[in-house]
Amino acid sequence: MASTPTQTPKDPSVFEPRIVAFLCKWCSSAGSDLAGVSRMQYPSNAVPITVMCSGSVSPVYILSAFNKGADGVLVSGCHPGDCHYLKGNYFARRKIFLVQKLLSFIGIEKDRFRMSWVSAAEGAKFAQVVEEFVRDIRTLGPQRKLKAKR
Amino acid sequence: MSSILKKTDLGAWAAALEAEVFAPALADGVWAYQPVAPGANDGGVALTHPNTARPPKNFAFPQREVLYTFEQLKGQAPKLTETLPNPAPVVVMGVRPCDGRGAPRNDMVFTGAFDDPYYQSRRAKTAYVGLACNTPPSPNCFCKAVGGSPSSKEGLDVQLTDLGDRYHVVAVTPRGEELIEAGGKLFAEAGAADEKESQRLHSEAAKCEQRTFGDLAAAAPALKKNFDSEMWQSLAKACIGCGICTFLCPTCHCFDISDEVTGQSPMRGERVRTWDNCQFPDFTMHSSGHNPRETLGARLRQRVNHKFLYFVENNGTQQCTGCGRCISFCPVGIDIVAVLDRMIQA
Amino acid sequence: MTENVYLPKLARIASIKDEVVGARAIKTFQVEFPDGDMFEHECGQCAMISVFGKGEMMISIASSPLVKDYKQFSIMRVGKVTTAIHAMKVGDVIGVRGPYGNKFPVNDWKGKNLVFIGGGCGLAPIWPIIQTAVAQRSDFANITVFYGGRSSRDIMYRAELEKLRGVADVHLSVDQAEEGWEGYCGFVPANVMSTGVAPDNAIAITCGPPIMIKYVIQNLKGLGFADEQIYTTIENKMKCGIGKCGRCNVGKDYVCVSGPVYSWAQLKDLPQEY
Amino acid sequence: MVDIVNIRAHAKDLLEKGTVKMVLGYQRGTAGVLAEPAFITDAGQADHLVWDPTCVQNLALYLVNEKKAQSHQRDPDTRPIAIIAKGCDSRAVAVLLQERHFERKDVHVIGVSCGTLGVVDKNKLSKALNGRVATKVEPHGTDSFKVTTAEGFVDVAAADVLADRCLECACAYPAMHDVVFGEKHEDRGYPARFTALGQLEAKSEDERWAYWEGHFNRCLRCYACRSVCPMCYCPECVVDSIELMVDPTTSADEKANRIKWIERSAVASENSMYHLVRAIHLAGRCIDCAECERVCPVDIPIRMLNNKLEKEAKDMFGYEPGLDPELPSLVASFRDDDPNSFIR
Amino acid sequence: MTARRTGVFVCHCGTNIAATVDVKRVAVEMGQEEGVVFSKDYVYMCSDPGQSSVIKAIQDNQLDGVVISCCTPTLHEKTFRDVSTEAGLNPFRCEIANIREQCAWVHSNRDEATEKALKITTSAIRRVQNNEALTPIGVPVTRRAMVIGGGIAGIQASLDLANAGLDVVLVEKQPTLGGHMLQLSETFPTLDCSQCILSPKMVEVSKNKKIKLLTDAEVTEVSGFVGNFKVKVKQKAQYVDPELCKLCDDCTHVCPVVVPNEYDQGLTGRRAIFIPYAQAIPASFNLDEKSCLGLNPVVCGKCADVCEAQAINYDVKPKTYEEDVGAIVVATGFDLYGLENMGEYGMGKYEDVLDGLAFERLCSASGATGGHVLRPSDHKEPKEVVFIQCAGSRDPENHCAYCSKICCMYTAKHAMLYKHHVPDGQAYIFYIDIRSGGKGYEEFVQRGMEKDGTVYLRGRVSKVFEKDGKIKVMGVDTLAGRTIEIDADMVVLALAMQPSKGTADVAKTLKIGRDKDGFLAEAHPKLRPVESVTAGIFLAGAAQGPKDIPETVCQASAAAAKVIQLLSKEQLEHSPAVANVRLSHCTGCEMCVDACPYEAISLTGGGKAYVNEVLCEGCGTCQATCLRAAIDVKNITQLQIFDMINASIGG
Ligand SMILES: Cc1cc2nc3c(=O)[nH]c(=O)nc-3n(C[C@H](O)[C@H](O)[C@H](O)COP(=O)(O)OP(=O)(O)OC[C@H]3O[C@@H](n4cnc5c(N)ncnc54)[C@H](O)[C@@H]3O)c2cc1C
Ligand SMILES: Cc1cc2nc3c(=O)[nH]c(=O)nc-3n(C[C@H](O)[C@H](O)[C@H](O)COP(=O)(O)OP(=O)(O)OC[C@H]3O[C@@H](n4cnc5c(N)ncnc54)[C@H](O)[C@@H]3O)c2cc1C
Ligand code: SF4
Ligand code: SF4
Ligand code: SF4
Ligand code: SF4
Ligand code: SF4
Ligand code: SF4
Repeated sequence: MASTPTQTPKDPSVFEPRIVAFLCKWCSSAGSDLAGVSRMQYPSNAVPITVMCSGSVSPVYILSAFNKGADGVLVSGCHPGDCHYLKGNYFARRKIFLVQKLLSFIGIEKDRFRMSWVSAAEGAKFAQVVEEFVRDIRTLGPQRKLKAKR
Repeated sequence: MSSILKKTDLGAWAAALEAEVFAPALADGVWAYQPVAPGANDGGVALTHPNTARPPKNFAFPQREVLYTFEQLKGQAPKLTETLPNPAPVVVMGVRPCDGRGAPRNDMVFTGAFDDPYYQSRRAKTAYVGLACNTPPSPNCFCKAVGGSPSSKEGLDVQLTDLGDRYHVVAVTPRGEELIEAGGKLFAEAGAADEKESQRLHSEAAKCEQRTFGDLAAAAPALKKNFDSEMWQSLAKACIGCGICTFLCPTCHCFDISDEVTGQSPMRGERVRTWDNCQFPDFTMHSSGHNPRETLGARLRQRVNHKFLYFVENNGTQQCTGCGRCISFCPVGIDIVAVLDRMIQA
Repeated sequence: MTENVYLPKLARIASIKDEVVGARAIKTFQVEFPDGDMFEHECGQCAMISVFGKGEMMISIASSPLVKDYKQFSIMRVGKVTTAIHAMKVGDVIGVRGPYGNKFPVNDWKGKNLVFIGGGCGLAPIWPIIQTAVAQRSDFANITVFYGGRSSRDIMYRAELEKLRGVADVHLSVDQAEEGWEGYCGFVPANVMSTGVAPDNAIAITCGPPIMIKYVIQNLKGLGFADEQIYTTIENKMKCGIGKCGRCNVGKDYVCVSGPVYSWAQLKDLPQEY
Repeated sequence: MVDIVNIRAHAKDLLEKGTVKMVLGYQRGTAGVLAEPAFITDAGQADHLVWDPTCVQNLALYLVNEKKAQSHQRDPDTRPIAIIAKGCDSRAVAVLLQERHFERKDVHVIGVSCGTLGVVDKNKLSKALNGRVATKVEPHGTDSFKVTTAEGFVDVAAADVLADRCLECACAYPAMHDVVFGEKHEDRGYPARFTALGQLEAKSEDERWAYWEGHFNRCLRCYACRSVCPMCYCPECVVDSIELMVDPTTSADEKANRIKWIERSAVASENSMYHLVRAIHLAGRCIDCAECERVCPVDIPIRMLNNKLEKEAKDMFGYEPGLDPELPSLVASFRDDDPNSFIR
Repeated sequence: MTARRTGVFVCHCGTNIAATVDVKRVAVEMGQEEGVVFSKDYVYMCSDPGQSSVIKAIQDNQLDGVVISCCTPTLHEKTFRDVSTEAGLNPFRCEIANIREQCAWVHSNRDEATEKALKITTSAIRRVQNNEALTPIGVPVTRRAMVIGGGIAGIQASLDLANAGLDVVLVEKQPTLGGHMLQLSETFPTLDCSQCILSPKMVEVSKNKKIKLLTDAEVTEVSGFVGNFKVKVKQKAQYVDPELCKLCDDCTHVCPVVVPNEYDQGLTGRRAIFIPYAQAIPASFNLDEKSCLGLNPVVCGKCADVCEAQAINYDVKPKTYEEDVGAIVVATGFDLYGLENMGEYGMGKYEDVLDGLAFERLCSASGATGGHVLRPSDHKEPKEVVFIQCAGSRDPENHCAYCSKICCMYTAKHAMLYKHHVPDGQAYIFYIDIRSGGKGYEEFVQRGMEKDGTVYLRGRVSKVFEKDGKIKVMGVDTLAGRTIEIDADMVVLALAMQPSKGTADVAKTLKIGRDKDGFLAEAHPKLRPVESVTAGIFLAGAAQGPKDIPETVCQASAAAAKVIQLLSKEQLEHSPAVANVRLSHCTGCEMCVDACPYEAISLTGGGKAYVNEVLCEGCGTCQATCLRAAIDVKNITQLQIFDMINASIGG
């Protein structure tokens, strides 16, 4: 059950990463809804953007999110074979693999960019993915490499 | 009066200057003006460079200049904050004569009916210590053809001439004198022999073989005459419209002004001025899609005419100093000397 | 240090009027300068208008220099900044710097017949002269205005033009025949031709789409106008407005400084880069 | 050995018969030792053509430009264009065919084999000559060049002055051609493909960032790397989103709604964005002609970015660009067994 | 022009949202956003007064876009889009910001949750401000249906459809209708004879004028879209003309070829010319071209010689039919998990280790042994038979992870049937659990234990091997905690059910999805269990997952009802949120064409991409593939995503 909301002000010394999470509508967004219905608790750092399919996530979105100051970017879609659109996630997998390799090649920490498969049934997995991602990024600290310096 | 500076004392001089000092250094395979670390000793600065890839124009005219910032809360008037630069003094060492001549030409652009406060506040703090060319640093040098010379002092504050183990140093401007003064004992008075040697090198260099396109005075009329010539299209046929030629030119000054939004709530951002380029297709394109300089030929013509016709008409001198960068770096070998040659002959 | 030429003054939009609606919408904005620190301008001059966060654009000042409490701009929605300003409301604040460019030598035209020939958005740059001439009606001889739009819905300053009929000879036209339209049907240059204007003691001022200007000039020449009697304005893309950014030049001339006003005598010798 | 005389004769023949409207090739230039592009439309000019190790450019770019120009012409000459293509260049033509930029019949590929050599790197050459200026470079045997300078002839080992890409080239013999000059050499005896890349990959994350940050910082955003690339033919590049509009019919809304993925300021963040987007957009399309790297006035090792993705595509997806114009593109295809383990 | 008058409505959802998110602050701060002219919070936005207040606000403020910040769009997107329509606002100008499931319910720190709610809502505002007003695309309908698979599922669906007055094309791969049900002897839980209840239905199909039956046929190509499919069906050469065949059986007597009879699970042989079952529909002999010697070059020709009806013609060619249909029911059924996979139980190695279907054939009166249960190896009556349940099921490590659902029941049935055939025999059943949910099912199992003395042993079989003419079964009884050894005469494996062979191809041809086990995937496991992910294609029977006959029939009728519902409309509505090409940017590279999962894109003569809006499902794969930003899905364009990214990062 939902725990009673806390009012504790944020501890400014704790680094709160800013994460953009692209969730496909049919699996991962539905999975996150399930996490909600099950009142699973996870950190609030990842702001979801629901897209139709993980296959619609253009590499440019990911790069742009980093450019605009995201500390981490998550792309989550249906498991292979489960794509609502049959194979959108296979295209996504290929593209995202390349983006990940590229980012890591220029020296962006690998853990800042993650892809996961979360089905509509995997509320707990969604919560866990976010939890772990936020934890990993907390240890990495703010992303300054690609962020526009202003 | 002139003086002598031992080459090994160059670093010490740099350190003695109350300014940020830059000198050409090879970094990642590219000759570029790099900050001279404070306290750099003899090894730190050595003026052994060919001409740098980028000219020193950015010291007064950086590629990006924030003109002001703005911020606007919803329902309120925007607030503007002027961001005039107030830089520390800068001394740029090792400026080649052609690049030296770039400075006064840029001054002409950024002063006049409308003074440009950004340029001027940087320019006022920038001093150029030039290095005369004993031999042409590039096979595409043509300073002589455009009224310069390997030992031109135009635009410089101090001129150095390489005498082997030492430099012959001449103050060109009062600021130059100050700089030499700041070096104090590092400078010795030049003897007659040194002065003579320096002169000999200058006149030797003046005889060097360089590229040329014939009579400079013929260029402007030829360009005027050939404005509608078919030749422009064929000369520009290989051009890829990249703009290297103008970005690297010491005198090209075209820029763009645009807004870069840095935050949404409240809306805030910067109005920035950035280098722009007459070779880019969007440079002159109107909103309607109409483009007065639509073709590569028209854009090549603009570049050449700007330097050898319009600038002459407006300012009485060419806007090219013969550094040869646009030739050496053009990916496809478009060659302003050859272009002028063709135009003059046509 | 002199005043920073890049820094605009802030101005408040005092009124907005829809001139033309649809795909090529035109709106007229009257703007006030809060601390009364408005600049003076001359007929034909322009100003750089900023919508912060979007950018700057050069716009003709469409009010007469005699008007001292606001400046007027008529702006067609064509791109980024124009779209942004079209979305603004009365009370919103924009930036204005200027005035830029040369001017129509209106003082030299005292006592002459003035023929204005405009099309589309091209009424804006010549409107200040019309307003000035009307305000100082006795200084000028006949005033004739030709103006046309694609259709009657594209005619800007409609009400003002109607009002003008008392003091000037107004010939409105639409490109294509249209129900209820009593004026001329056809293009502006043809209207000029069919109505006919005498070149004697006259100055013709034309502004509009490039193609219209071309034919108007051709026709005016046909009617016997000398090159010196024909004036127009040219518009090239501009970023600085002060002759530095390097893109608006036509030959050696930076239009933002030496233009936008040209007599045909001057213009015909310049390269065709506009 | 490729004898230019044969190429000239072939070009002349094509032009005389009118089977092609133009021969894209190389000619001597005035700007330096590198050959410059030649656009030969007249059989009489075929003798201007040269072929030597200074013919560095990938002329496929001009096929693209010609096609673009044609689309604006009312009554275009639709005869094919002949192009002199090295191995790498011919792969560029193949990618352009794959992307339906033009059809096979629109181009007549005059393949030239680089044999055991390749083209020179201008910077390496000037280094090897120690300040002397080359005026001519000719092949000399199978592993060196004869370089002419004002001071006389110098023999330079090919390995010292060949362009990086040539040192690792796996396609020195043009796979796709209508005619081909020169022979095929299986073993060229240079380092394996991606050797240089491997050295960079071996560095630590922080070292790699330091490396790239330094390079990206320096970028002028002149876009020469893009302008020279035959694959960068998009009507509007992400970096143009600042202002360029592509078409007089573009509506006000479209212009007003242009996405500013990248700001105009040439600062590290925006420059990185530019280079990363470009690299991703060239994944599976870049054929490693290395033109982008060659033209960069500030020597940014752009090729490495493309190389990285090329290698990943090859290793992980078995994909090599420019070999089969009929295959769907790298990112427009997938295999069920593409790597999955990187996903959580 | 972009939307400029946006309204924001923040829901408390009682305390569901309000307890964690400061909804008042969200409403106030959103009121400050660019373009937002109205913003309020309310305790239950979806309640009647809540909805009315949205309508009123839209009308009073001439809102041209609204964002409802509430629960997941799955719940109330439709509600609020209807509300918008009612208020005169295009429904596509309404977006939901999910601040309940994705925010309030999963966070507990009020400040953090509020911050996130602000970002989620801003993101939705930015999106809605660039949403186009769209109208659904109307598509005309072909009032005809196709059913693929002629098992009981396909038969039932076809009959339901035909009886509703629709024309039906029924495509069956085998020479006869009936599917696996025709192989069964008696069926649980009533033990009525399978063929007796199936045959009348098969006959009904053959008699129904509305049904066009194509046996020996397979679907090779499907194009088009819901309401308007074009299907190519390829039928094998019909060497025996069913119209002429008199079922005299003269031909089989002269045929020199004998091959195992797959319809008897290989327990018997058949000729190259044969009839699968006596009840086959179409009622005709068949020539199996793989084993016939008479085809090309003619070396045999015996059967044609004896056929008095002259029904046999070796020269006929396969036929291709092109059928226009508005909807498709896929009922391609199941196959048993391959014998070859069950080596550990001696399957395929020992003749007397059988699968369930073979056992059905042994029990069936029309089967291999004329209804006597005999060992295949020596035709002796087996006295001790071991049945092993979950053979291949529920074993994620080695075999199938899922439960095949019906094996508990049919094994109980088998034990029972066995006892009826061999009253002095003993049946043992190894099981993990007994799953007997269903009307009368548990009673059925109990009856087997009590009346027929079936011995249930809970545990896994560890080893099966032949020794001295017996099959030794070693196992553990986990309840008693002892090892068990049985010298059996016969072992019957309740093999897992898996999608029939070729399901993958069918799914590919039809562009419908499969689940992780290869069964055809339903659009929603609970709410849309008979729809595939592709509009207009429905699922029935064991092809969608293991099920027994009653369930199969249920689903078949349900699928038929869906089709009837679909085809009862004059026009279909297709979502207008489809891909849209910016012609100025498209270079015709065809990358989107290759990537589109629905083959919705083609290239026009002018070399530009063209989207068939009716085929496009709006997935956006093309959008992410096109390098030139030339293709965008409406209302989730790159510009909108860009704005949403910015909003999500904040600042
Ligand atoms: C002297 C002069 C007077 C003008 N007077 C008027 C007027 O009274 N009313 C009116 O509606 N328009 C006028 N224009 C045109 C107006 O400047 C452009 O329509 C406007 O800049 C388009 O801006 P945008 O951001 O909407 O278009 P975009 O296509 O988004 O343009 C981007 C940027 O390009 C520049 N630009 C593009 N086209 C032009 C152009 N033709 N001229 C100058 N800069 C351009 C601007 O800096 C603009 O911000 C005038 C132009 C000039 C040169
Ligand atoms: C041993 C055993 C005993 C059983 N006993 C019982 C019982 O007692 N009671 C009970 O309720 N259930 C029982 N069942 C379950 C029952 O058999 C199924 O529920 C039922 O057969 C499912 O019917 P169906 O039409 O979905 O599939 P199927 O019977 O498999 O029919 C599918 C049909 O589709 C055809 N087909 C396949 N692919 C194609 C294609 N590509 N194109 C055209 N046609 C194609 C096949 O040839 C077949 O005719 C038993 C199952 C087994 C294995
Ligand atoms: S002339 Fe050369 S450097 Fe200049 S734009 Fe053209 S190709 Fe680039
Ligand atoms: S035009 Fe070329 S040669 Fe002249 S100054 Fe500029 S870069 Fe140097
Ligand atoms: S060529 Fe070099 S400097 Fe120019 S944009 Fe490319 S990387 Fe940057
Ligand atoms: S990216 Fe560089 S190497 Fe690759 S094809 Fe383009 S120019 Fe050649
Ligand atoms: S991928 Fe883009 S450019 Fe290529 S055909 Fe499709 S829409 Fe056109
Ligand atoms: S959005 Fe694109 S890829 Fe997806 S179905 Fe539509 S056209 Fe095909």
